[in-house]
Amino acid sequence: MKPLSRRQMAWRAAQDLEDGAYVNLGIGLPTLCSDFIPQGREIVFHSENGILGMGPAPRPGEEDKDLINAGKQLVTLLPGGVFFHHNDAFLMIRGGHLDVALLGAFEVSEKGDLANWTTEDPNFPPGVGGAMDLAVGAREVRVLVEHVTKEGRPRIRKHCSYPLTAPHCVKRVYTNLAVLDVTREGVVVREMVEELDLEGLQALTEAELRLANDWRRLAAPEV
Amino acid sequence: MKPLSRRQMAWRAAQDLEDGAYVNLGIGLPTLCSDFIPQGREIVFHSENGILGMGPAPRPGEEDKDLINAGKQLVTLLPGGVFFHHNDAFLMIRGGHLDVALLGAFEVSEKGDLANWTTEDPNFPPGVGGAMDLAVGAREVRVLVEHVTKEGRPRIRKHCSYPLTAPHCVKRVYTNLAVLDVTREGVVVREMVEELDLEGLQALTEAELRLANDWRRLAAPEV
Amino acid sequence: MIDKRVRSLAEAVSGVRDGATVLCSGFGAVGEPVELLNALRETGVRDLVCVANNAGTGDEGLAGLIKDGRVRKIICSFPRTTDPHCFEAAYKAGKLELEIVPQGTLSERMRAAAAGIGGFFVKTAAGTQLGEGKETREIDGELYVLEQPIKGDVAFCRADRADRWGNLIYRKSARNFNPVMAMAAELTVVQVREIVELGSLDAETVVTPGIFVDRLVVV
Amino acid sequence: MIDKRVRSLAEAVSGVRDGATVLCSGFGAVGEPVELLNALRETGVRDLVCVANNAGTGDEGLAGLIKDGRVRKIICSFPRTTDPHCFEAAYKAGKLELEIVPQGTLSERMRAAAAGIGGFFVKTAAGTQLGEGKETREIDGELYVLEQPIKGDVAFCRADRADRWGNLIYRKSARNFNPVMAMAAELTVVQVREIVELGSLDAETVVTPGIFVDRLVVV
Repeated sequence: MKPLSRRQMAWRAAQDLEDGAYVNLGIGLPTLCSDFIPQGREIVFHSENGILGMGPAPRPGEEDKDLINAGKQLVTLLPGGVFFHHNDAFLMIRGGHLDVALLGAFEVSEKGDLANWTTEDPNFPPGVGGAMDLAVGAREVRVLVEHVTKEGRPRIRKHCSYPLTAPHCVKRVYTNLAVLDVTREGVVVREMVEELDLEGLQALTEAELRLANDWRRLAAPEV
Repeated sequence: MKPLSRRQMAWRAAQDLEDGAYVNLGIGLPTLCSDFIPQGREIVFHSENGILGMGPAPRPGEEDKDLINAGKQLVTLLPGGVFFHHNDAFLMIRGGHLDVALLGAFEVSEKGDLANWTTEDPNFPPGVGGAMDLAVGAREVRVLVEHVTKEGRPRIRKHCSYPLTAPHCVKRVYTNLAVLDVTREGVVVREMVEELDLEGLQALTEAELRLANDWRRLAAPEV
Repeated sequence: MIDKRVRSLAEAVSGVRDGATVLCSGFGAVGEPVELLNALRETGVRDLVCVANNAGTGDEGLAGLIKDGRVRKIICSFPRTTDPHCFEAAYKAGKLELEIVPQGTLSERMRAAAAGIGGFFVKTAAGTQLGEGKETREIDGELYVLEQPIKGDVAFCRADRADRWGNLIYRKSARNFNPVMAMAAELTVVQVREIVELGSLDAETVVTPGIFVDRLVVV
Repeated sequence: MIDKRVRSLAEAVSGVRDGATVLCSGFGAVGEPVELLNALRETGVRDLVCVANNAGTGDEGLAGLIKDGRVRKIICSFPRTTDPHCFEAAYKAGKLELEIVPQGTLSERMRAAAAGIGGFFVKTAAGTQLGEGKETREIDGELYVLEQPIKGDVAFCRADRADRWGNLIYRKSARNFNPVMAMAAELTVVQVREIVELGSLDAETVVTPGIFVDRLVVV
């Protein structure tokens, strides 16, 4: 069995972003997705700090310190991109105007509950940023996350053990091992990497899994 | 006794607009005030349809059909004037950002209740416009109105007989006979026209009047 | 590729169902998408609930829809604007339901729908006839009423310039209700004077970002 | 004559009382009015409640106020931004109260104060720890929480260009919280790169109308 690399995970999630979609990429791994948009698709990336039509990182010498993304990395603006203030940025999020929010997570439950804002580590002050707004506001919330923690603890659980970001919001989860849909009938496996079977995936997952009739192998090019 | 003309009434109300004030002038008589701002004062006029820094009517040949005031008359924009959308226009009104709203009225009560939006005439469909927003939102609400109706009915009353625009909002009333303040102790006469005494004014007023110790004669130049 | 341009007014107004809630922008005739509303009239759609500041001027646009009996109810702040004869005739004949909403509340209720706000408390209309029947609450010693969002099935708007992504720029006081209505409907259709090359509108000065816009037609 | 320009940073920050609620704009360091906040630190004011997206970066601006123990409480969405050592030290030492508010709710609560809204219902934080203790309501089958306005005694903002009336234009993503904070305080103080002749800013493209601004200082 060969898990996807982080860049391959981002590649896989990027394939599902449709032409013309308005998308917010969460800080960290999701941000990588913008590198892997299939040719010919126009995706409009939204940033909480007041940008639609965000482009890639600037080339050396073209950096502008007033042009950053929500992760505070320098970015660029595409033709057609626009600036607005924070309140309008969150009106877009909370009012259901974004097609997709692709977020990181600590845990996802079988009901689609999302926990991605605090581990309640007393040494680590909490911070929520725009996570709760994105989780309740985007038309579709997808999660991009490694299937288990570094310690091997499953992230897809019956119930989240960490405080929730929002209940019942996640529709799809991309991991380094599988693509999973959260449905009314529970968590459905759509794709699994080569040499992994349902039993093997279930052993790494706390939530009960069902295999889709039309499930496929999860594969990604070297990226 | 010589009542003020409508233009003189507007002149009198205009004298109380302070340098630097943000002011909304209601449709009709209050709109005239902008013609009588004392020299040297900069007043920023606000219009509900998204203008700050509204100027006078355009000169012939300089009309722009996209530049109108709340009364749908053609206007101009002063240097420093700006455009914004309706929602921001009413945020300014409702959020307490306007210094003064100078409004017309059907009736004002001795408690400062304002009735200026409907007479409930069944032949005349009602319309409120921005009146209720201005009445609750401006820091100070002043009224500019003839002292009695054409039929001789007092407009300054113990209680309004028409439906309220807002309770307890009017601070000052300019009429063609007097300048009156609505205070916790009732309606106080600040100014009266020549040859009118308290008794004479009281006869034209339903609310009980008190004469301010420092009351003066209300006079206006020919304008 | 994102291209929100459609080829005709007929295409622009297609798909509006009978009984739809229609946000009709403009302040009187200024900023009113007259040609879109004329085209809507030609579709034969009926029983509309129209949300607008006024109830139409002259015989075209919203006034024309009212004249033809297509509007079941109008939600507005001030029905009688310049030349309101279509409204007055329908209203007097008892053929048009009228709901008066204070202008700021009208605008804010649409913004609430646009912003995912389920309700909000305001002082406007508290203690008046227009506040009757609404939930009230005393906040810091003042009376507030709870207002509900108004969401459109469709919004018809008018702008000056646009690009194919639907970014919009308005002209002077013709901006008025256009930005808030454009945000507050399932489907937003905009008539514009001109569509310019993508990237030629200044990113700092776009008023309505294209995310709120579904269809553009040049008139 | 309206002239909101003041001659010095000291004059710009004068009059802020101990215990004041201070809206500090910026998203991390971008759009942060660093020089104003440095000048505020020099006034010796203390027990501040600061509202900001983050809890300061480096040793200047908001971070400097925290470092000097001038901030009693910070209300923010995400305290740790780039180089948050001043915040971390104060927080770990138990010298700084922290209230976490979702970023959109933080922004909307300030807008509510600016717009005369006494409270509003949103889905954000419903059913989570951050929604605990808040009034909830089911609206159309979904759970909402009631949020309260946040009003500043003073707001410190940063813009690119201004005129003497206080009209403001920003630069790229440095706009962020500046427009909403500028509207939401009793006193709004803005540092700008440049003040231009009245009438030379385009009336269509001013982002913050001068009505919201009290003092301007060029930095």
